[in-house]
Amino acid sequence: MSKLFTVSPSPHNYGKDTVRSLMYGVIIALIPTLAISLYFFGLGALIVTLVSVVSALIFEYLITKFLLKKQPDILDGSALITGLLLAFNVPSNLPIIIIIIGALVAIGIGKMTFGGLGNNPFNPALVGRVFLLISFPVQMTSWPLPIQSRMHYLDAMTGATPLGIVKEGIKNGEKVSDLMSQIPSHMQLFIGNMGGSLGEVAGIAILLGLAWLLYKKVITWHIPISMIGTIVIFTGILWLINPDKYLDPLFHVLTGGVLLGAVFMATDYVTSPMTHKGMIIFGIGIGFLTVIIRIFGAYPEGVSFAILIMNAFVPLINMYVKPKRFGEVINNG
Amino acid sequence: MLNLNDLGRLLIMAKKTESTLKNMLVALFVIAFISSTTLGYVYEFTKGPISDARLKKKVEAIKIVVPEFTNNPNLDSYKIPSDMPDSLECYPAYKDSTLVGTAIRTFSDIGFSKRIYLMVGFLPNGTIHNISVLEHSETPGLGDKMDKKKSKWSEQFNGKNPESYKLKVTKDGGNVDAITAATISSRAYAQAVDRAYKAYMANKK
Amino acid sequence: MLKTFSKGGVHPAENKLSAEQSIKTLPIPKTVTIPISQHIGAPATVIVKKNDIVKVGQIIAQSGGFVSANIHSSVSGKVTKIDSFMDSSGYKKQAVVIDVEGDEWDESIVKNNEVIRDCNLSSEEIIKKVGELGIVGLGGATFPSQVKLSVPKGMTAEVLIINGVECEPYLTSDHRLMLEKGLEMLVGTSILMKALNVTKAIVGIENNKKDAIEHLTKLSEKFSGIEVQALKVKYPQGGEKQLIKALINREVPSGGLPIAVGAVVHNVGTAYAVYEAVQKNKPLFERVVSVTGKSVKNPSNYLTRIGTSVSELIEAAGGLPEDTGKVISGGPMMGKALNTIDVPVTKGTSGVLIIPEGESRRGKVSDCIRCSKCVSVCPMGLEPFLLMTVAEKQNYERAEKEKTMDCIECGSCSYTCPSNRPLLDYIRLSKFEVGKIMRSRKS
Amino acid sequence: MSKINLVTKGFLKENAVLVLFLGLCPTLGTTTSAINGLAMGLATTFVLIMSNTVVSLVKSLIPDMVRIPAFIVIIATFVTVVELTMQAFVPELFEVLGLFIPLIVVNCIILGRAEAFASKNNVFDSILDGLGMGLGFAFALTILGAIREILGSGAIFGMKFFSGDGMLVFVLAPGAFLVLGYLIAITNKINSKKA
Amino acid sequence: MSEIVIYTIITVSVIGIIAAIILFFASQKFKVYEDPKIDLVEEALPTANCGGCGYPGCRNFAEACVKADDLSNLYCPVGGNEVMKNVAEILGKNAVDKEKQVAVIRCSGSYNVRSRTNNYDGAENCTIVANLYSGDTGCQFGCLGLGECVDACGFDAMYMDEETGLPVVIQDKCTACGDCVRACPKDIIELRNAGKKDRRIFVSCINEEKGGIAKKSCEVACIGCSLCVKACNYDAIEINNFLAYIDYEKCVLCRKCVDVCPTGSIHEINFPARKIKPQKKEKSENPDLVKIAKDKNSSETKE
Repeated sequence: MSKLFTVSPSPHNYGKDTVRSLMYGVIIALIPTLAISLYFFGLGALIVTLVSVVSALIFEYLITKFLLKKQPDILDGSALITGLLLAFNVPSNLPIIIIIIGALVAIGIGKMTFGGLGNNPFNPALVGRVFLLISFPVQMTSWPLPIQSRMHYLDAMTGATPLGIVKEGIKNGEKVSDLMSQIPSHMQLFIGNMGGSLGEVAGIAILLGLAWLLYKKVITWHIPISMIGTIVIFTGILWLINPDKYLDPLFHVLTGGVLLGAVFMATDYVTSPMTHKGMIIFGIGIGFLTVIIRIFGAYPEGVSFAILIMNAFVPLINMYVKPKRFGEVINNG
Repeated sequence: MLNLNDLGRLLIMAKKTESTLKNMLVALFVIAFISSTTLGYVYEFTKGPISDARLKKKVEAIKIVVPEFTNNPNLDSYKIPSDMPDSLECYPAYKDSTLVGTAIRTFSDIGFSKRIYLMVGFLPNGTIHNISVLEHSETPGLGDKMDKKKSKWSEQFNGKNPESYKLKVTKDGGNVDAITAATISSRAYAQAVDRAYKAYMANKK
Repeated sequence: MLKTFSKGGVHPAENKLSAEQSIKTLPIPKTVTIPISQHIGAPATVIVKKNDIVKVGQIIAQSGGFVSANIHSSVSGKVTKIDSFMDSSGYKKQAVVIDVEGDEWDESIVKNNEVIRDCNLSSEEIIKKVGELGIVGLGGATFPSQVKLSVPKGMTAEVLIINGVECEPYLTSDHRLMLEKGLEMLVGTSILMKALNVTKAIVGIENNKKDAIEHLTKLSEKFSGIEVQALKVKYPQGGEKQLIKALINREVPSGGLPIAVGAVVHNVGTAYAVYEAVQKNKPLFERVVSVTGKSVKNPSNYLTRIGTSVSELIEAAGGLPEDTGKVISGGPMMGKALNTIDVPVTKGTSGVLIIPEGESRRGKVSDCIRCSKCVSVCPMGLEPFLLMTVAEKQNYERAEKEKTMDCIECGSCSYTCPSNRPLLDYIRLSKFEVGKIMRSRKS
Repeated sequence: MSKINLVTKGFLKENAVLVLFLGLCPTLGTTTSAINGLAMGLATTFVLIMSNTVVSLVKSLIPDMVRIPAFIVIIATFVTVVELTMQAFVPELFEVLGLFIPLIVVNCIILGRAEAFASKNNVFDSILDGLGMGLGFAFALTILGAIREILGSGAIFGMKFFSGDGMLVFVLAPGAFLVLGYLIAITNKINSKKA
Repeated sequence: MSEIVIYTIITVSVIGIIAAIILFFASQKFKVYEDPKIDLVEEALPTANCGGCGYPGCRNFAEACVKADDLSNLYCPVGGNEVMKNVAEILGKNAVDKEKQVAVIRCSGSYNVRSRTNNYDGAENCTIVANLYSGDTGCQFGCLGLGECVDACGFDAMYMDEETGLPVVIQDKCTACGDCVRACPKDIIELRNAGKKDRRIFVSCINEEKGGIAKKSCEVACIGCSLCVKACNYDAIEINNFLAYIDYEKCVLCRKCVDVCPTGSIHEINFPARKIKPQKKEKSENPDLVKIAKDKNSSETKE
């Protein structure tokens, strides 16, 4: 026989999804958000995004090659996503050195320490973000004003986020209805005209991304819906009890990165549960923790912490929440 | 009570002592006895230096916050009531029997973590002379800037008279510039100073 | 909304290239090699000797146990060798080689094409005949049919399900059979109903075979109790458990047989074979095989004698293409890759698929990114990623606890994995090892 | 085992913190700066040497059943001595470490060495062992403290070399865990290369 | 002496006495008897927990040793006779001396003597391949070369030879625990007596096919010609299913069978080089064999 056949166990038919195609699906979904942040924050957004993405790629390459001693594949898209998400989670006037530290922590500590793509228990971008938030609280909590600061980078005018304003006000005993006059309307919030991190401002862009991800079947609806649903229900109950002290649910959803977290961060494959039931538990947990942190905690927003905390529970969820086995004997008594 | 012969035999014996009731009692008793004796004597020995060190620290704090004095403020100290159940300690400073200032140990509970203790020095007319932080556990890098060693932030109080200088952070409508990103700590600091001022003025004869 | 099973499943490109090709009869080869183990269960015992002259349909190997089947000669001629030969399993196994001389059929076989509808035999007689004539499940699993028809004590069959799903891509042999031998197939179905003592039968067909659905629906009007049901196209609908779930919405319990929920499933090919056996006395010595593949010149369906070399089938379909990378016996999802094409067609060979070089290799394996796609496509509600990990770590107790034995080896997980992980390879390993452990526990 | 080996093994091969993971509470709690780490390490070293000496001296006198209470009493005595002395003569340091000094009593390193080494070996070896393990502990704590100080406050042994703030996280507890984790990883790497 | 000192002494001493009393009674009450010999035996064992003895771990083996009246059925292959002697001494029982064994690989079908018939493209695991088909060469008995035995070895005593694609046993490290034997899905590896001066002779093939077919798929296969049986004066060689097997209990290492084997499938290990080369040259054509004969002192033996 001149030519040898290939032999392998079945199946002999392979799907078209690859790690790369899934990752680039996410990147495409991030484009509207990037565009809107560039519109509102201009120069700063551009610098922050570029620095973050480039340094994430460089660190990924260096660490894979020289520390893990594997063949680096920096274009598989995962480092690109981490870089983008990190940029989306910081204010647009962050000094370059801090962004680079953030990217190093995200890739180095958040991802590579655990063995690279697929092995990290925590969302790398969020690890970077929370690290920066604790390390550089001053720089990380001064938010440039949208539109006005478009042409400025480090010298931008800053202000507080809507959630920060409200939290401060409530602490001083002011009524929510009075505070609402100081902050943008819901519509403004929806299109992203508010102070905040690059990617967390524009609800509409993130929803576009969500639609794309669902259409392309990159993610399923379970995590975003259960997480946002929990926030709406929980804050809704509080709001109905005392509208003077608590914000309305829609406001909660549109601010403080809830949408960004629900669509892009919590749904990260590696750090979310494997079963649909588990995903729903995960989403509910994040929603619940977010509201707890926002209302009772020290920080005005709590999505990052909530996601990281629930990330830690993922192995436990995977252990105990199993898909319904086919033909499982169910005893109805 | 203790049989010296037994002890001697125990010491010489190379073999491991067996776990009989008598052996256990003797061994544990001897060790406890020697330990406690040692400790008792070390305690006696260090008692003096320890109280000296504590006093020295307090006096040093007082020295910082009031003008030069000649008396021993610790001996002249008295307590005044505050708006909280805990009273404040006052250390009057005299220079040649003239009152040059009073140091008040004050506190605040609204800080980021735990109670903050300050030593505030008032001149007889109520003007703040100087303030030093006695104890705090605020976040390093943020709230701990209230400490003189960390930043010059607290110097803004020096020479101000709270009669005209509102002891509240600017956000709450006062005159105190808060530490960046540490409004809560600044607020607590201002509250503690305010508490001392009010108690001092109320108890001024 | 068409019916389908509820959990998991994938939808690979259908590629039914030979769907329009009517069944042709492959010329009888010069020599055939008939393996004596063409079914699940004990191999048969050879009862012919070297230099014996045999006729078409003559029994050459006797069933070797309860779960076993008789083997009949597919040609007439002289037995030249009884030795081990490579079969599609990749191992050498005992087989009978017969040199063809003419085409002389056993006298008992009715050779005409007339359709006989009525059957006067009792249930026991039918089952006996099915067993004697070596009928096995033709869907691929080759489970001896008489075993399936003998309902265990304490259980009753309520419904017969005829599997016309053919959910594997490329394969079209069942499709063509339903179109061309629909009537015979339905008669076979009614015989099976009689054997099982049931009054209801459902023929499940996926919706990509609209002509077959139409044709059979029309024919089934003449039969009482037979219903044709169109199903949504989704792999692996042809799996027994999935088909039962899709058609009558019952779940076969884990580790149980379909009869536990009152269902018996037979393939359309089997129904046709049963018809031929019962009404025409014809043993199972030939079957329809699809020869297909993107680079094959004439993808077609051949009525082939058992024991014909696969190479002859390929030759008839236009020869082995230049860029052949892989030759598969069966469909692309569950079929077996062959390491040589000099292996005989057996009762379980539903198709020969030739995959070009470019598509034959798996992609580079990378780390699991925990995307959970394997979990969501698993029709059995298992967690393939976990089963692979525990198999790699040789933690077979855990694998058993995670129900590795429930796996139906449909390959949906490996198909869908974006990291190209050999999930099914390792699950199969764990099934093998867990099976060993379970057997040792029993004894 | 050679005498030198007894002392050096505490640094890398059997480092209490980085290899055996003992005494993590003071390790994480006190190492906000290099000097604090060093002081805590030296205090522990002192207690370790003394308790090893005494335990080794009295090892054959103590019945098995009461050995743990006996060891604890011995250790507690030395810790209290250290505590009182520090309070009397270096009150500044005591202010920082005060909370952790009593914890030395239940530091597993000390009881662990008493149980695993001193109660089975002669006095001289026990002293060397105490010295080695103690210095290794001090070494680990100093390194940890130094890294946290450099990254967290831009200073080393209190000397600032970088104006402005460092990365706060390193001064806080999470930073302690992070740095400790990486130090453990590096130690493992070095040890596995040697082996 | 101040009051504080006295109080300290009294309280601490009383606590000490009370503790001693409580501990004494507790120790009387909750004493659990475990044979101290188990610990002693366990200490004497190599504690590799390899399972070579047939017990799940060294502790279980130690327990079994203590319980057993007779040690003849218990053997720690890793520790060998020496360890068993120590164990026997601890327990005051008699140990049975067993010959040292070593794993040998009964396949020498390297790449150059065994032609490929297909390309395998699947998971790199011998058992998976064995369940799929007979391997990527014509010999359905031979080594699959994916190194499951090497992975199973807990003593680093095996490695895969890149050139031949076959596993190699490092004799000095091999403890004959049998993990590789259990791991091999093709049953190629066998534990054999190490032999005098570590010299061994064995048939390095397990192909049970007829001579012609075997020879076709692998140049160094045993073809069942029975020349060796005739050559052997000690009835040590048997042929079943066209395959010769040398009984290591009967073999006296005379090397006659090696000389007559036409395919070179009988291997000799650790023998000194021959003075006179065998007349028929092709007998020792196998390059592996020549190499082995040359480095007689080498501890790594290709088998």
